Amino acid sequence: MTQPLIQLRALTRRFETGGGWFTPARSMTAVRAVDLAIARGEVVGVVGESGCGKSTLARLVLRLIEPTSGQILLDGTDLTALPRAALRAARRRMAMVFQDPYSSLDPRYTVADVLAEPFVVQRRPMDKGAAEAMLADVGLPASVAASHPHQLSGGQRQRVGIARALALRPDFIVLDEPTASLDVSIQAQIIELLSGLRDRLGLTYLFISHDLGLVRYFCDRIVVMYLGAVVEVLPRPDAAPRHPYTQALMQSNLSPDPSRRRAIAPLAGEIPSPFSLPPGCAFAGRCPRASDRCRTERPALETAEHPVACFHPI
Amino acid sequence: MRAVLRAFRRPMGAIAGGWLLAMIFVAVFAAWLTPYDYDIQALKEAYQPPSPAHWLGTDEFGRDLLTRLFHGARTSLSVSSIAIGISVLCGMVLGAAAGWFGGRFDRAVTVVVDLTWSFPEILIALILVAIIGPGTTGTMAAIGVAYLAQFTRLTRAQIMMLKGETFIEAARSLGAGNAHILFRHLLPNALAPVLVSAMLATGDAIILEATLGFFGLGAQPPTPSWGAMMSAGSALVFKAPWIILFPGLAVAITVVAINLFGDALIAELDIRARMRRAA
Amino acid sequence: MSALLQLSGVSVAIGKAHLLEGIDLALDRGQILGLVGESGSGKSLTAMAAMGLLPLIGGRVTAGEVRFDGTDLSTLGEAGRRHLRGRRIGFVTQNPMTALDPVQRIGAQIDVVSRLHLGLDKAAARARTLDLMAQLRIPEAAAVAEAWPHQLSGGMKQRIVIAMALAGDPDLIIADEPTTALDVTVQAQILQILAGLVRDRGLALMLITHDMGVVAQLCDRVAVLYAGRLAEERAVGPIFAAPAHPYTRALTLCIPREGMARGSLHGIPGAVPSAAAYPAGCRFHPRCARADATCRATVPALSALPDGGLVACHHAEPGAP
Amino acid sequence: MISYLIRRVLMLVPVFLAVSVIIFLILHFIPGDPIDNLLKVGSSPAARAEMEARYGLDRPLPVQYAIWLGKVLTGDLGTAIVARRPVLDMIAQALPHSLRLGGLALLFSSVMGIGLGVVAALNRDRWPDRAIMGGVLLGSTMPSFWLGLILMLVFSVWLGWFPVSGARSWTALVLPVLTIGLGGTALVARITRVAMIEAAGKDFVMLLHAKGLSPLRIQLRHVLRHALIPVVTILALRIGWILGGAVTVEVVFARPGLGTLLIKSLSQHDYPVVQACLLMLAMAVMLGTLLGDLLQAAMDPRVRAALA
Repeated sequence: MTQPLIQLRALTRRFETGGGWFTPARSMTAVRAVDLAIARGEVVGVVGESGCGKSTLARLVLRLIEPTSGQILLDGTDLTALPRAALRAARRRMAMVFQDPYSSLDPRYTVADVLAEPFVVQRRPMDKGAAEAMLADVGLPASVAASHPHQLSGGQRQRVGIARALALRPDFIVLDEPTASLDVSIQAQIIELLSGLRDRLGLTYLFISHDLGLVRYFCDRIVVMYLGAVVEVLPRPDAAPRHPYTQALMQSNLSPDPSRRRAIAPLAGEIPSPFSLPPGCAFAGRCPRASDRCRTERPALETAEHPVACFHPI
Repeated sequence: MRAVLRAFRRPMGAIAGGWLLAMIFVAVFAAWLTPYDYDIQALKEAYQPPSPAHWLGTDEFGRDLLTRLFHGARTSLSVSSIAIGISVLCGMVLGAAAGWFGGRFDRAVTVVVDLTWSFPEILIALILVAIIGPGTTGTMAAIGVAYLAQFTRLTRAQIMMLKGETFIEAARSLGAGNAHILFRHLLPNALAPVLVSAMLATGDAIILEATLGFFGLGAQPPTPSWGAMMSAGSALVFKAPWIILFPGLAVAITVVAINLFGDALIAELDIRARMRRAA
Repeated sequence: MSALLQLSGVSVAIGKAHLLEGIDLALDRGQILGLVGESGSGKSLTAMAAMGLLPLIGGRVTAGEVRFDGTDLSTLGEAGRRHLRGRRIGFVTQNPMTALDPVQRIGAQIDVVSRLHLGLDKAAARARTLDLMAQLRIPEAAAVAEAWPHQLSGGMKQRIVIAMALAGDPDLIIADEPTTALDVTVQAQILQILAGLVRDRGLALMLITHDMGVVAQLCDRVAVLYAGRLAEERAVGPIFAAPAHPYTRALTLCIPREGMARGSLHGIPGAVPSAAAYPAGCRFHPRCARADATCRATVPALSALPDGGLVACHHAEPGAP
Repeated sequence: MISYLIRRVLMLVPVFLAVSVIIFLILHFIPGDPIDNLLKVGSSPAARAEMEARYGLDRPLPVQYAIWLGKVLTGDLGTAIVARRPVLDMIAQALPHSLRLGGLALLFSSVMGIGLGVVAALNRDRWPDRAIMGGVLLGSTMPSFWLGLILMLVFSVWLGWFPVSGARSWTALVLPVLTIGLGGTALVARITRVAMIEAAGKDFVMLLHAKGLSPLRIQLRHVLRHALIPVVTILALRIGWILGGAVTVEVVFARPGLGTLLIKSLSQHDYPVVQACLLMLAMAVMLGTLLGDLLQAAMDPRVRAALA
């Protein structure tokens, strides 16, 4: 097997809060020992609900947040060991598109300033007409270059964000819920755009989302997270779920087809606080299949064609 | 800058801005606007109420009050704006450093700043003038230090708020270093609210200067300042109320104008929410 | 016989902005009406109009009438409309995290509705509150009633909001994006509760949502709004099977379905116009593949479809499946 | 909650120490030596040294501080150098006057400020709002000593309603309270108005309307209750700021309070008295912040939860 473009090894991030005069010290593991390899040209989806650690994972992969332990390998080079200058150089090969197209652009910058920033930061010459070409790549007219973000619609802003991410022709892009704050008609535009760019530029994506339907449409492989840990990796988007949580997610995803109505059979309970996790499987409290073992022992993600972290997989 | 011009297009902004421009004009050209000198005594003319010859009357030495008011504008406005200017500069550096570096330095700055902030500016200024000695320089320094806490707080709050914005994270993801983020993103965005609040504080500083002058700690005779004029007038308030009345009105109207113009600027710059959150 | 809630040709303006135009809707007991549209389509404004709450946001009805149980809301005074709200119309907001008064205990926030509208005394109101909470499967209701809002999870808060909406024993519930702020597994719980209310109590439910999956699974009728106008209003089966309005059709093509191949998703070009820049003629024409000169010049009127639905398009599909 | 109270009070200790160091040091930087005032011109260096030793001014600074602090903590504020009286007596004499004036001014500012702020918020952008906010702005832009003198001129001299100055009767308090209170009223009214408007825009208020509650009940029982949290917090934090106005006003109205004492001893370079006055003001500020934190916890269950 060829070397993966991105490889995460036991990537972990803990957060400590409080510990001051008035707040008790608490800690949580936002991302727990995640192993993941992403091949060149692959689109890997990460799906989960709030508090599952998907956004922290997205930032860890780009070392926007420092990992507590573990490694991030880009083409075999460990990013966690790189000094600042080398990390800056490595950033040319990676980029990120953010969820909120409103706050991800500096309100004082024009679109032209936004597009020039990657070149300024990386001290690279910017060709004349590069901005126009970048805008054309994301389907925007050259005339928006002089606009400020507040003059653009949400969809246009997100296109500017994508153009900025593409500026230095990276290999790998982390997409952190790039359509979550957009209307569905715009969401479809952006997904189409990302899809086309991937085919044309041979990009590799890590696609973070809470929308399982969208992830199954867009991604080659799907990582399911619950409370900081990977519970299942679906090898194909249409693979049948093996983890009870994945199954519950799929059943909660309502099909936009009235001829295929199902009784809504929700999962009981809510996501527990990540600050006080039970010792065993984090999902045990809500799981219809849980046994005593699940409540005392934490299941590991097995290494298989279709990995799942569960003592009683489906 | 364009926002300043736009603020003039609002009715309140135009009236307030007009008054401020007029005050600056009389401060600059004080010497040529009236036929009198601010410091030549004419005891025969003393204690004259307002009249066609002396629009605002004369003081106990027979000096024309309008002339002194114009010259006083020069002292009062320059002392307060220079003091606030220095204060803003220092406060921005201190606040930006605290907000940027965080950690122990930030905590130390915050404790000191919060402590001084809860003391009235007049008290801080009084003590400082006592240390430095009275006069315009002492007043400037005292006012500057008295307002340092406010600008440090505000700048720090702005930086902290902006640090959490996604566009900062976006710049980092491109490989931007600290200098780029601080000077190209954080400070430019923090500037507008800090400058507007500096303008508003200049109004408070005019009052503070007047109060120090009232205690005889401001500009020393014969230099006229609004505060010194009121100080002299306070002893004569029952005999010649006009001596103290007009400088007080000048202070009040100027400060109202500064506030109204500041409001217009805040509206134009659309930073009301940000200024409130940081307060 | 007229419907429980009937909007006929309702137009709404806030200041000089005309945000809703000629909305026709009807909703009966035991029915779920889905109100669908993108942001800025006027969904929430329609709900505010139905509750007589427009003055709160500085809005007013400029044409048409809103009838609840046969009564024109504009003939009721402010006090009369207030008696409708809480007593006969319950409301469920979008974000349960901010919907409750943070400095008042949970129970008191529910009690006040039955005390005010049903004239119950303190003890009776609390008994009713606890009963409602139990019906909504809130565990340890008595303890939760004494809790503060910040102590509850999002899903639990939304149940409290629903209990508040039910406390006056209403005929109609208006739910404005009741699950948008919740996680998907919790979303399913809340939808199950709302659907149960209609089934078991015969309530009418106006469900405002942008989620076509929710609409398809829950609603009986669907009204699609675009830029302040009604595009199409029909029963849920035909509107998905054979949408008559090009916008409805485009909307259904925006959502990935089970087994859809990559590349078969189609966005709608352009963006929803802002109220300040509504185009002349049909407001959808700049984004519509079928638009012609008529669409650019003439506002399409609502016309009846053979199956009893309404559509506003010069080039409507016949709509027969 | 009890443990929070204990921790919160304990936290005042380092703050008090920091403040005491600052107050102690500041006074040593003030030029002008009180000993000079006491010695006859041409006194011998020996006489001077003896005098310095008597007031402990010949010891190293940290030692002077430690001795001073130790005495302060046992209630011994020393002897005034110029007035030659125990400082404690002078403070005890002045304090009640200042407390009465400050307390009434605070009460006046809170009641007037909250009342005006509520009326302004309920009539947002209509004429009562504009009139109130305009008046409040004008009131806050007049130097307090000037306002005091003008009020004195009009009400005491021309109309003869109140005594010109002094502290012999309660009526003598009216004008000083009014003078200080106007500035405080402006501050409180502005915060109240903004807090009310902000609270009225919250989601839960919309839901209260949807429950069919009457608008007045919503405004007074929910919106105002919510808005009072920041108002009370800021008010408590700014107690020192409002009282600071008292310093000038006391001088103007010749009231024998702490402010007058402070200004007088400052001009006479009477260290021990100035130190004591500043300590009193610092204590007021510290108690204010303590009160603010406690009130906030009492009014907002979320704050209590974060502290538990």
